Amino acid sequence: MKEIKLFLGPQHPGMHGNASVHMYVEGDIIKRSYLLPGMLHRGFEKSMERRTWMNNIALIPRICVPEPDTNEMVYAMNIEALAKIKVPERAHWIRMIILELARLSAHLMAFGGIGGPTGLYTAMYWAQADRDRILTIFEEITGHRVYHMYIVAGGVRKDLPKGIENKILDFLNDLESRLPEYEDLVLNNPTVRARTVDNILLPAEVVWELGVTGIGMRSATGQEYDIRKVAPYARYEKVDFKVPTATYSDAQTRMTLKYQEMYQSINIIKQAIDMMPGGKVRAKVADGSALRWRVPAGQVYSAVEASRGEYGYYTVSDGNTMPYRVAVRGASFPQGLLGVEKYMPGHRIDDAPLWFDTMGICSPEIDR
Amino acid sequence: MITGILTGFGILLFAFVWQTSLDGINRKIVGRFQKRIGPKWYQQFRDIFKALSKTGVTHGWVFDFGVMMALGGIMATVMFLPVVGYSAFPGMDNFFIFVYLLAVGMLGMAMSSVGSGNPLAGIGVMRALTQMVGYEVPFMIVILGIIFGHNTSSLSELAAIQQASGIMTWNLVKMPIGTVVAYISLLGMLGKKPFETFIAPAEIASGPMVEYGGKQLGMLMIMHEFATFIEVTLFVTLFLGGATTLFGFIAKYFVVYILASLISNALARFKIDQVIKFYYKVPITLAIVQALMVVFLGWGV
Amino acid sequence: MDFILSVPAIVVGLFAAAVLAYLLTKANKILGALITVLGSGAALAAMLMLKGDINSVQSLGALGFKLTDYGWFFSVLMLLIFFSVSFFNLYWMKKIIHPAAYNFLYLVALAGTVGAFTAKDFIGLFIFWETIVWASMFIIPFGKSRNASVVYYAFSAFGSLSMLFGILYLYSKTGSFDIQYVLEQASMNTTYALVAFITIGIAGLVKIGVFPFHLWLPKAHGNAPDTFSPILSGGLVKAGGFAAFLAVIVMPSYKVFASNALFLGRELAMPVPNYILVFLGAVSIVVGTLMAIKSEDFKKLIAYSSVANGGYIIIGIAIADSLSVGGAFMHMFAHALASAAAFLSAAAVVHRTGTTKMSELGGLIHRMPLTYLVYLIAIISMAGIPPMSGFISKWMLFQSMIGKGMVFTAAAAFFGSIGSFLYVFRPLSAVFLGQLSPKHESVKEAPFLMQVPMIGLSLLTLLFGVFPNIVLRFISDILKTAGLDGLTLNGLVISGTNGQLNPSLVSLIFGIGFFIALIIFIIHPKSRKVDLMDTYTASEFIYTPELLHYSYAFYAPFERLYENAPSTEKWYAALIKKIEEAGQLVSYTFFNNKPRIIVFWMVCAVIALLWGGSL
Amino acid sequence: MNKDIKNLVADIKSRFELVGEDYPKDDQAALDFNSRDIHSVLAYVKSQGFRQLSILSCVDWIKDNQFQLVYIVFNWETGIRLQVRTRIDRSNPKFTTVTSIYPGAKYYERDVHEFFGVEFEGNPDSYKQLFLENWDDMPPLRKDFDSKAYSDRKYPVREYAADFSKAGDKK
Amino acid sequence: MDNTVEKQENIRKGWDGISRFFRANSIWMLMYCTGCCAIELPQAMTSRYDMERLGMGPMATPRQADVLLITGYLSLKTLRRIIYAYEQMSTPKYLVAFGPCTLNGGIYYDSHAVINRLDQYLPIDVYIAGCMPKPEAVMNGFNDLIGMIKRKEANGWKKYEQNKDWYRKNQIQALGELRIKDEFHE
Repeated sequence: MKEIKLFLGPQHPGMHGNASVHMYVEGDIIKRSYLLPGMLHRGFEKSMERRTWMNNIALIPRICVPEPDTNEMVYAMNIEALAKIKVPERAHWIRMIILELARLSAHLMAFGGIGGPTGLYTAMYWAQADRDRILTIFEEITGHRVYHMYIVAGGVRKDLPKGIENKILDFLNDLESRLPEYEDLVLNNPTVRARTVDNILLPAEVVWELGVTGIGMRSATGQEYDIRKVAPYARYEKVDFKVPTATYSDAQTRMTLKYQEMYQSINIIKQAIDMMPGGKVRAKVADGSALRWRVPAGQVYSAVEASRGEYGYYTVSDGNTMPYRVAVRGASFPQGLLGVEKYMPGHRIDDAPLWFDTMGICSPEIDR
Repeated sequence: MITGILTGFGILLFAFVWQTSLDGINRKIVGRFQKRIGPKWYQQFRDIFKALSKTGVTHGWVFDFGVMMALGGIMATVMFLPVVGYSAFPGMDNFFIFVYLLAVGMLGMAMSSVGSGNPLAGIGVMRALTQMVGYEVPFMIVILGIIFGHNTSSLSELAAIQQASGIMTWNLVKMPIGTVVAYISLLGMLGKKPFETFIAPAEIASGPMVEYGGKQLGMLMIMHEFATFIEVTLFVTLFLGGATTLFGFIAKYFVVYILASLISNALARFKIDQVIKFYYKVPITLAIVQALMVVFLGWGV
Repeated sequence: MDFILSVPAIVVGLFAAAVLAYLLTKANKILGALITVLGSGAALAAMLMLKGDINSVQSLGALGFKLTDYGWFFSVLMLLIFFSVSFFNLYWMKKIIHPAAYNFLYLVALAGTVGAFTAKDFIGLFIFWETIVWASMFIIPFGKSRNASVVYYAFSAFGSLSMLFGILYLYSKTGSFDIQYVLEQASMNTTYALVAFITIGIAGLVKIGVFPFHLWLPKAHGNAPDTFSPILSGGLVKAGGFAAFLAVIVMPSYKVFASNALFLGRELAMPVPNYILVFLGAVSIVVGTLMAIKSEDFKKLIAYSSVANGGYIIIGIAIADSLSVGGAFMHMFAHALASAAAFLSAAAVVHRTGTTKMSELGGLIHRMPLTYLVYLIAIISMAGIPPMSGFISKWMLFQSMIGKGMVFTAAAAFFGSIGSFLYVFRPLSAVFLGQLSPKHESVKEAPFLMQVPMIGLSLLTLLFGVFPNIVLRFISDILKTAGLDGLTLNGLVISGTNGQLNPSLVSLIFGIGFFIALIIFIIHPKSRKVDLMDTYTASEFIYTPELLHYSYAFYAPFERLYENAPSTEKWYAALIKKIEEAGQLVSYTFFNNKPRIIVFWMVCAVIALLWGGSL
Repeated sequence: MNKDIKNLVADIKSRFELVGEDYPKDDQAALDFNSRDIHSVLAYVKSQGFRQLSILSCVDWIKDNQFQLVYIVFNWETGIRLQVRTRIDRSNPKFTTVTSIYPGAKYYERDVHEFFGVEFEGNPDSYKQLFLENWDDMPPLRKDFDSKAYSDRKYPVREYAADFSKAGDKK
Repeated sequence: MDNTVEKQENIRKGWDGISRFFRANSIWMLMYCTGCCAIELPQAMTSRYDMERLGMGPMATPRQADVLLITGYLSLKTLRRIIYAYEQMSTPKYLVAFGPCTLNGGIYYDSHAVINRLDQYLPIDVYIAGCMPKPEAVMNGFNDLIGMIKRKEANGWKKYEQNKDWYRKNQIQALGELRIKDEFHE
């Protein structure tokens, strides 16, 4: 038979997360492929309907593992929109710091993650080591390294601990001085360039067809299509930052944008720490016990710019103590499912993990 | 004859102990490179013996037979190697024996892994063989120059010729282009990045090794240590003048191997056709230039 | 000298056996096939007994026979191959369209080969040469394709005509047909020598399938009846080596053309005409290797590998020192055994499964382990890996190439040698290893009588790999009578220009290594036997074995690198098209039937005659 | 409220029959349409710059015996988000695919089909299972599906011998 | 006859002792991120904790791996594949379960897609607590595993062999069929 069937995942070193790409290969060219998701399906949307508004705060970060704070943010934004709560000013700035730190950690992970598919494991080790320091900062702020449950409806759970600003700044300065090393190790590495330049293209038409967002979209269209700019939340309109863009999207471009965004995140956090006002950090959502909150009826969708693109929740409340329905838009849903089916064929099996990696696909947010 | 075979056993034992320890040290050095502490220096021994002690699976007789052929072929090759002046069969350490006897081991491993029925193993073997076409031809052309220049293909004689007057008679100095080419080929032989295509865990989940576990894996690990020993020793003997003392040998070997490993850890992996293109552009041209220089101009003889 | 045991008797006997086989096959197919076995076996036995009569001269009517030592060597090799393959005829009687004609032609071809190798004069040589060509030309269409036969004949006719031209030209100048005498005379005169060299050389090149005449090989070998492919590849192709040997060594062209040409201040290692041969050999190594890597058909792949190996033989003969010619002889011997064995195992696979498409096969090792082992030994020899005989010949050739400092030729040879790992491994992997297709679930091992020759050839390959000096001693004698130095053989050791080889020692050490590995294997815990489908699939589930069998476009990344390279196939296709057009023009003018081939060679002959006249 | 949004809604109102409207956020409008209008509405808003379908979701209004399909589209130029909503019958949930307008809807439709049982005619693969495997019950996100009961029925739970908070874990 | 069996048994025992020493200090884990707890594994592997000090490292395929890490909740789809992977592993093999989800379902106790008790389906040698376990906890768990291997207590795989029917019954009860055969898996 001409075709053979190969699997990329679920148990495969080239697969981040737990999903399976079924590839029909002829020679070494992928002829057909599709993603078999659902290995991480936990029925979040159902479980959330069974928990109170407050209980859900513990549940939602677990939807997306590398960058859980975006979940908390959109969930809080939805409740705030439904209940018409005004969030204290300081909380906005703290949220921004947290979100950008989370973006940094996710970008570091993804940027170092290129080490998996290309075999440059050193990048992976270095990046993970730096990411570890962000997690330590998170631990100090929120009490947990990965799942923070920190951004809650009405603000943030508690104020920043004293002196954390300096620690964050120290880390940022340190990271900023180290980033050029990453550039030398990864972006300017001739062997990495041999794999990534002019490889795994993502033209603008495909972006629009699939509905790809995030770095994929910005790298192809050349526009600042970033929710932080287009529909700002928190206080992104008040800080000064650039959105790196490009008009030719190959694997190298997307990696470069990721790298440049790290600088921007550092920039944003520094400004935020600088400009952050004092005051309260949490507004009351409703009276009485938090477990018996009732959120006014309504249907609202909120989205934030996660490291991989538009991350949104659609929340329906019928005025009860529990959400009536929550739908999650994973940022990598379009490229992960339709993209793999339509645009992975034609690539070589050597490039399949790289395709999966540089398209920014994260299986837990697809599966929910 | 019997003494020869016993010497061969001695070389085998030395090769195993030294290369396996060095692999452990190498893992430690790589760990430092990656900002870690790394394992103990004898970790590689533990891994090998652990693998041997496990109950693996077998996919039929060729799966086992190939492994034995691989290890047997490689051990036979090691027994021919001249190390620090010791040679099991003086005069018989012909360069071509190493190239082709090494191939027995490779063939055995390829056969066994494809015998597992896993397509990834097939792809891995395909890549390994394709890569072999890439690195072997420039390497052989350089060796042609050396053999032609010194008029002998015996490794111990080649080493002796180079030891004549210190570092200046090393082929490293006399044929620098060839040395560079051979070192690039050595990276390919050792399967170091960027020429790691046939292992490529992220792409084909470790290629030929995909189905091995238990004693078969342990034996292949031993085989890998021996193969590394042969390849690095060949380089040391052919270009760095071999060694007259154990310490000299170990020092040269260490430098060659650790340098390869460090290069490997700062680079990503090529795709297989990029490997071929790479080898057939620069190294093969340089190799031919070097060989022509030796053959027609008499430089470096 | 007893006529019963002599060369003419063998030839006549074989012709008689051919007629007998024809008649008997009409009555009983198996009986007829048995005659081919017995006839070739008897001839082999007779020829082996004739070893003491080397250099005897006999005549049969007008035809003279002289049993030279190289003639004996080639005859024995041929007879061995024919005898081995004839066992397969027993099983192929049902599959071949005209079994009677097949058996008849089979023995006629054998008689032709023996005759050609032992002919005393050129007329005999040419007649027998043509006998081979015609006999095999009629056999080839019994397989898959008539077209293959046409291609084969076209190329062969070119070679034959070239040889005929040479013979007649030399006759007109020397007045004799006697091979020895004519070549001696020719070697006195550079012009005669050049004509002899070119004409007989071309005949040899065509026969051995060296670039640019390699095209017929895969066509004919791939499409011939499965039993005849090993004959073509293992046997008849080597006749080209014989012709090349005549042209280069017997008439010592390397002495005749010896010049003091300089290149980059260094004296050339050999005369220019020999360089051309070496160049053609090197090109055919590369082309054959690349094409073999690309082949999707089991038999075509082995056929292309024959092209590459033909390149080694030609290079060996053309370098013309004792080590290289000895290597070429050894290579002919080793490759004949190995390629015949490989084709026989292909035939066994066809016998059981009915296909040679590699992508449709797979996992046959679990059903045909012996065929697998035979193929394994054959490819180890073809790839030149110890302890098989192919290693010895390649070692000798490399020694000689490096000794002469032939950088580019050696590069091609190295490429071919490493490339051979690629193409020989592919059938191993695609046909024998991997997943067993469900449709071949009930396949059985080849029948016993097929196993006999396969095992025989494998054992010989192994034997001459471990103790090559048995053959090399005889080859050394051939070299000495041909005026070259003998090989340096001490006991079990072969000495080259820059090194020594003790194949027995290598084999012994390999055996010891294997034994140690076996011990390591045995003392450790026993493995669990699992099914072939119980394999790593990234923990996903799959149930179709074919989808897990990697065989199609095996070297896809490598093939892509030269898919747009210039190809001789395309050149010939264009040429044929042009000839067809010209032929149509001619046929419109002169004939009513299709004469494209004849016209082409007529044109060639005319050109050649004009050219010859001006010499 | 955003001025652009007002103009847009007025424009849409002039073209299509609007069943209901809501403005949950400054830059967001939720518009209800009859199910027959959805395709033309989506095609129209796409031509107005809403080039991205962020998500297609479904809400199970079990009391009304209706499914509500929600198409959330986004305009990257203006930052305006629309919820285009419609209700379909719950007892025979069928709708037509919008993949011709938003190709990216293909897998969202499969998702909705899998979790709610809404069939999308014209989407060739919509009937295939995607996230679940060997699912043997009603589509799980319907309101009448009790996941706890399903879980208890199917997966054994750990029984604790004692009240672990007081007695501690007995070894 | 009996004598040789006894001899073999003795050899096997002696061999066992030696091999346990190696096994304890060379644990290869299967690269299988079954759930969210896997996100802390890279941290445990990198500079701060450096798992390789314990001789642990990731391995590509189940055949080579010694330990299967169940990093968190298991959806049915994953459980099916985990069982397949576990059965493909070479013995002795160990199983380390992360987080409360493997213990009692954890936060997903009421989910329709996530199993509640992993020990019903596979034998577990070590549980590591925490949602998700911090790298310290992970390292500690591995240290425990090493201790257990040394003390001959990590016998989950033997338990699995002995009680295969019971495990099989539970697996089939949850999964319907052990190996899925549908249009995606031809």
